[in-house]
Amino acid sequence: GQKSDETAGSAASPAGSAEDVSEGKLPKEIRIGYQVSPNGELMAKALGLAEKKFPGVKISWLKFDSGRDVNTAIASGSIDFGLVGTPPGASGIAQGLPYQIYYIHDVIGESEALVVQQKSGIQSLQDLKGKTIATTFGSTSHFSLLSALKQENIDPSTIKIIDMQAPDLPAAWQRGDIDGAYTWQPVQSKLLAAGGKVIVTSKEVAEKGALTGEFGVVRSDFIADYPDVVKQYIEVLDEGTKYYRDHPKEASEALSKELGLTPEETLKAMNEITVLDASQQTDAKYMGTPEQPGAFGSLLKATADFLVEQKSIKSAPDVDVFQKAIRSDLYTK
Amino acid sequence: MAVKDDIRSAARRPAKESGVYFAVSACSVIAVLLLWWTASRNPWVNPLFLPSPADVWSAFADIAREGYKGSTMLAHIGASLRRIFTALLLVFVTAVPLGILCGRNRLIRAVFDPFIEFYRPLPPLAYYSLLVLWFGIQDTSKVILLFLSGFAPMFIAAVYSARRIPADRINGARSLGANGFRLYAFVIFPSCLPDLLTGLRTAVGVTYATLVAAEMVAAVSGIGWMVLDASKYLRSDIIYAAIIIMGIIAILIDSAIRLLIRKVSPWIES
Amino acid sequence: MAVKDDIRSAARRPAKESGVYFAVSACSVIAVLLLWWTASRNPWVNPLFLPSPADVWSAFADIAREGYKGSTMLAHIGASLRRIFTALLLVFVTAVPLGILCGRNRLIRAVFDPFIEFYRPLPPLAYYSLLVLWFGIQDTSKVILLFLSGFAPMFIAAVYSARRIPADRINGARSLGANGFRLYAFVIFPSCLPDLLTGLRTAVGVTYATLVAAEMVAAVSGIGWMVLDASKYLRSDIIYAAIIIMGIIAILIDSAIRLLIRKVSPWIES
Amino acid sequence: MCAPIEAASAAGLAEPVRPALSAPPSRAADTAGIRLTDISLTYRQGSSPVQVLQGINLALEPDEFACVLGPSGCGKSSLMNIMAGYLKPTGGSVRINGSLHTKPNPQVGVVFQHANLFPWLSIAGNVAFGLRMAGVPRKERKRRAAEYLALVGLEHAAELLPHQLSGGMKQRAALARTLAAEPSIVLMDEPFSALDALTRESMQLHLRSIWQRTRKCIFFITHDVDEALLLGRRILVMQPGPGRIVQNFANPLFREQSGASFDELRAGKEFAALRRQLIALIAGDNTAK
Amino acid sequence: MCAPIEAASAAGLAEPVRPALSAPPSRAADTAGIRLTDISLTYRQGSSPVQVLQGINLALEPDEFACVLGPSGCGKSSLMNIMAGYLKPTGGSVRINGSLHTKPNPQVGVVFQHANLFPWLSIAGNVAFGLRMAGVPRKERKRRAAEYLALVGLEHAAELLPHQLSGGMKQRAALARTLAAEPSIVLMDEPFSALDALTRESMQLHLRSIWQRTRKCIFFITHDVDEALLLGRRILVMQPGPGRIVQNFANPLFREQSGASFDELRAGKEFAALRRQLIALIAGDNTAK
Ligand SMILES: Nc1ncnc2c1ncn2[C@@H]1O[C@H](COP(=O)(O)OP(=O)(O)OP(=O)(O)O)[C@@H](O)[C@H]1O
Ligand SMILES: Nc1ncnc2c1ncn2[C@@H]1O[C@H](COP(=O)(O)OP(=O)(O)OP(=O)(O)O)[C@@H](O)[C@H]1O
Ligand SMILES: [Mg+2]
Ligand SMILES: [Mg+2]
Repeated sequence: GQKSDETAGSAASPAGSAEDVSEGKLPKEIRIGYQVSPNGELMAKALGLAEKKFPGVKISWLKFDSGRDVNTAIASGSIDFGLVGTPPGASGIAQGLPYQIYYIHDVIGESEALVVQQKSGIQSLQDLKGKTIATTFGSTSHFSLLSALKQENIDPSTIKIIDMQAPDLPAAWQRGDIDGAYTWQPVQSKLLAAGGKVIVTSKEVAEKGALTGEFGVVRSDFIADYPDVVKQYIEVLDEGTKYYRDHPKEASEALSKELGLTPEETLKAMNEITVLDASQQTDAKYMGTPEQPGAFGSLLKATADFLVEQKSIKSAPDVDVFQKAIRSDLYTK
Repeated sequence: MAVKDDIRSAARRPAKESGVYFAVSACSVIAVLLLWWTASRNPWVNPLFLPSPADVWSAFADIAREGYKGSTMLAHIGASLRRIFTALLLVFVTAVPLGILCGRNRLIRAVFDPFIEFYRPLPPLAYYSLLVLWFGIQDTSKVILLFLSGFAPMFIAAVYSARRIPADRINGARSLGANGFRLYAFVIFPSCLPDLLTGLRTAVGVTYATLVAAEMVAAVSGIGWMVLDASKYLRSDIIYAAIIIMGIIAILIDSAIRLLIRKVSPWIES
Repeated sequence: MAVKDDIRSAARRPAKESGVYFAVSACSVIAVLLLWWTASRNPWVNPLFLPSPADVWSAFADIAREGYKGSTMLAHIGASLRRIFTALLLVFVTAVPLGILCGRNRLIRAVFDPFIEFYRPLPPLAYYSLLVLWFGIQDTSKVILLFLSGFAPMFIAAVYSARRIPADRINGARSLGANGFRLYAFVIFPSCLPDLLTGLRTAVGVTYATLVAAEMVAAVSGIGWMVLDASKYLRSDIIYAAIIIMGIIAILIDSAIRLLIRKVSPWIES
Repeated sequence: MCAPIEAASAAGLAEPVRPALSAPPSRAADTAGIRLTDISLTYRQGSSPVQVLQGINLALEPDEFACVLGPSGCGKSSLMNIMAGYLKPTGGSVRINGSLHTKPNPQVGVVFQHANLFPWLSIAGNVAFGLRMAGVPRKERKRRAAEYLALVGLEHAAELLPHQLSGGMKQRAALARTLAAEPSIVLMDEPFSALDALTRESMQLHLRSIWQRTRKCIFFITHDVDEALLLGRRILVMQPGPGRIVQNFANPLFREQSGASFDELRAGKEFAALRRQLIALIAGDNTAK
Repeated sequence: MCAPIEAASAAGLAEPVRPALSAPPSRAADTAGIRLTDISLTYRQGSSPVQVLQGINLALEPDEFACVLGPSGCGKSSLMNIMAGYLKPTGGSVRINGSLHTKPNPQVGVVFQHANLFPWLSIAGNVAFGLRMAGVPRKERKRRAAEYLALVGLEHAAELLPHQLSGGMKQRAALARTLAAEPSIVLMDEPFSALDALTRESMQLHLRSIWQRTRKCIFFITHDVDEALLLGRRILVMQPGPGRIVQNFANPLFREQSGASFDELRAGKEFAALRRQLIALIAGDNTAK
């Protein structure tokens, strides 16, 4: 199902609808779909930076639990900005969802990991055979888990991999229903505290070639109508990221409420991911420039191919479809 | 030879006896509460699994006083009820006329029947993601989900009630000069009304049962969302409190409709 | 003066006419399919929102041939049906005796009534996380969720059916020497059976409607999980295919129960 | 007027089945009253059609009180449904006061076996229903409803709901409702058969006195031979296979001014003889036993 | 045996209300048949108790056929329910064949207004039900059920389900079912009142001939004075407020060998007179009008 962004976008009901594109025009409302992930966007939300940047514009923050819901919301035209992980993002672009990538928020490091029960006796990925491992299907963790298995040449069908939402994990863990879980913060910390042990982290998986991260997408119609607003929002995120890096202590306190963790735990979680500021976006490792596309496009292509292999999506388009969705041009002055 | 006309007394329920049964019910509720209390004091019961009644009460008091995540308790309840009642209103104004028409005319019924029969048993969650795709994440898709869940029972009640109007009643009305729209307005609709209200009870039940599902995607308000959010953080005390609130609201709504039924159709024993 | 005994012919339905209505229904289904087909060919309709019938068919064929994520289609259907039927079996063996007892004895009813009335309207998703806490993520909690959703309608049908047995029938049976257990086994239970089966129909419906919710947590099989999983990747074609499969299964189950009702109680017009 | 058939006065009534009259009674003007011409009716039962009525000819005067007897299933109700306009006959025509009658119409009132009142309307509201449909203003409606309630002796029950009434009261209210629409013809399908014996007798008295006052044309179906003999000025007997009118005679027991009470009528020798013969006829013996 | 009260033979029947008999009839052995002593019954209606029966004394011989008349609500059904053991009297006792009777019991058979058959059992199965409860082996059961089906003329319908039968057939099956349990007493509460007039008459004939053959003690409640006069060997009249037996007399029209047909009975002068008086009595006039 290939579709150009234009045709797909017009089917969605546009909210900040298009008249003619004029410089500096502002929408009435900006709807931001965020996820609770300790990065610059959450920081910006906690500090109210967007509200400051766009006085007179209504800023609606809508919380999402998964990239799947963000995809659905953008497809239905319900939000303008969204944050997705690489697998749902790749699948969204592959399926022609009407959005484009304007920002890479973070690269996942140790914040996602395979945690197993100490008493289960699992020492390595090879010991997983016949065990029950939970993860959230379609998420970055799911992708990393399957990638890790592939890297070690383990047949996933020898393991009982079950689909659970992260918040449901601690209870199943306590009851001993699962031997392990590949998941993110804050749940990961809870599992570790309850007798867990890390087997492999997304950082290690990424080093072997299966990088995961979270990036921002913007509805195609919206960026067509308000390219300046997107640029200004990038500034907001940059500001948030800078504060996040420069004032980790204050940042952890501000974020701890959203995350539902203590400031100390928050700080730990913050250290486990790599957040990117605006200047890093055009790095060859990430977006690259319009002339010299970075590695992110091929990463998404590889992720999409993997999803095809998993039979989650029907087909993956060529890499230039992904490249086209990456709006590195926003960063060229 | 005079036959005495007996004007039957409408109510003949023994009022005293029902008091006994009420007492028994009250006792059994108290017994279960006591059991709960004892069990939750037992050290080997994980408070995560079974918070004590005191915990639940304090969670409730907390929510009532300070609200839950940005809205007061009444606002949460109000958000849910607004969604439910909007959906029910839509259900009533669409399912009732369509159902009555289908009940009176087999051809029209034959047109709509296959779709109703097909979608009726579908789990609402199965098509919820399609609704969100089509109607967005705002209240629209939530209300439509609730509407769809309530439509089928209301429609079926309307069809059934229109079908079971005795032929004699319709014929009698026609012989008294009623026909066309006036037959529907003055005879068929009032004949159906008690059944329609009973159908409404069912529809409310089904809609209510779908509430939590409807508040699953992108909500930040509503009592259903509260349960889901609390369960994300394993706040059993809040889950219990919210469940109890939900149960009480449901019983209140149901009693209200029952009262309405009794008021509207005093000749029906319910 | 001989009065002719008329042995009424059991079936007097005009068979021909129903053919006409069937044809009308078929036409309206075909019309909607055509509309779907035309709409989905329209360039401005996003296939994500409305995949073409051909896409849905090929998704269906694909699943039928190669299965979905590790299990064959039949295995998915089987997993769901196994959960549903286990739950319904449990419902039948518990709700029916308890309901009949409560129907015959107001004291017993007074003991159980408040709990049933309270939990009946609760959305199953509201307490699902508690069930998962208590019973784990395996099939147990799924079956219990389905059981709880089906229990209330079955129980209520049993109470109602036991209450509405005509007093004369019970009295007559007692005068013929039936009492105690034999009264229940030979008179009360068979009297209730048609209503119980109708209640079973409702219970199946409610249970089925809860299926997707039940397969939300920690499942990797089941037709409900398939819908959820497909909606994660916005695979509308699979969602449609799975919904159609679900609808057909539901209609088949319902028809089977209706057939059973007609078989068991030929004297009831349904 | 159709002369009482010879047999009716003695025991020979049921002997030769007389064909139904094919010429209208002489006294009735061609236009007034009911006139059925060659009515036939065929039901489709499953795949095979069943002839329920055949060649029914009947003319009733505008002030007739005709009681219809016949075994169950002989088509009495079907015939009445045709006269009321609920059912289209397969053949033949119905004329009411000269004009063709095809749809239900306030000209032709109907009273059913079950009172069939609208349970959501008060008794007064029920009685006024036909007037409301006819667009009579509220005040006038009220006045006339009260009048008809008085006629059936239900003044005191005007504000009650139907479910608060006994069976006999309900049936009287139904009668008032039908009469209030001022039909020229009243069709009644076993109106008293759901009542107990005592109430029934009192209703019969009521009906007779109402007829004496209003002089409507009444077509009264009953299973009860006594009832037919006590009430009818004319008696019709139907037989099935296919349903047709096999007897149509003036009731010799009928007294215009009802000098005789029902008990006196019952006690007469003629009553017993007629009763026996009618029962035999209905039971299907064409020869009296 | 209780002599027919003087008034019964002529017009004076209803004049002085005779108190119910307080001594048992002389011919009945103290032990056989039914004996009610000082039965009273109070219902709680809402908060206030309502006395429905008071001081009922009655003795019926083992081969009695007693018809009970009385206005609606006078307590006929309540009395029967007490005799059947369905209802505990507030005071007094019921003795059946000498022993105290408190619970329903195959000794006392009951036939209801609606045939009340078990719809899931075949007619034969229904008739054999009592025998099955008594533990009679299957083969014997079958034989005896067939016997009783023959008694009511339903041999050909044995394998049908109740819903396939007409009203009259159902009621006969119900009678067979009750008789098959071989009770010594049969209580019947308006068993024919839901039937149409013709079926009803045929059922009355059936019942009379069955009684003549089996000679059970029958307690037969009816609303229909004709029915009581045609069937009863003894006639009881009840009146309400509180319910009591105000007349208890041997039916002067009763003929042991039923030489006279119902029609002959009906035609007699005595019949009309008795009928009129009973109706007046039931309608609440203690003096004949
Ligand atoms: N809707 C129908 N479809 C097919 N046959 C019908 C229908 N209604 C009535 N009949 C048949 O037509 C015949 C006449 O029925 P009808 O009700 O007119 O008889 P009836 O004389 O009123 O009987 P009863 O005295 O029992 O009321 C019966 O054999 C009946 O089975
Ligand atoms: N369960 C009950 N509770 C309270 N009052 C009752 C109950 N059953 C009957 N009654 C009252 O007892 C009185 C006698 O009722 P019963 O049914 O015995 O009369 P009946 O003579 O059989 O009347 P019918 O001829 O209408 O059958 C009536 O006034 C009735 O209202
Ligand atoms: Mg009829
Ligand atoms: Mg009674």
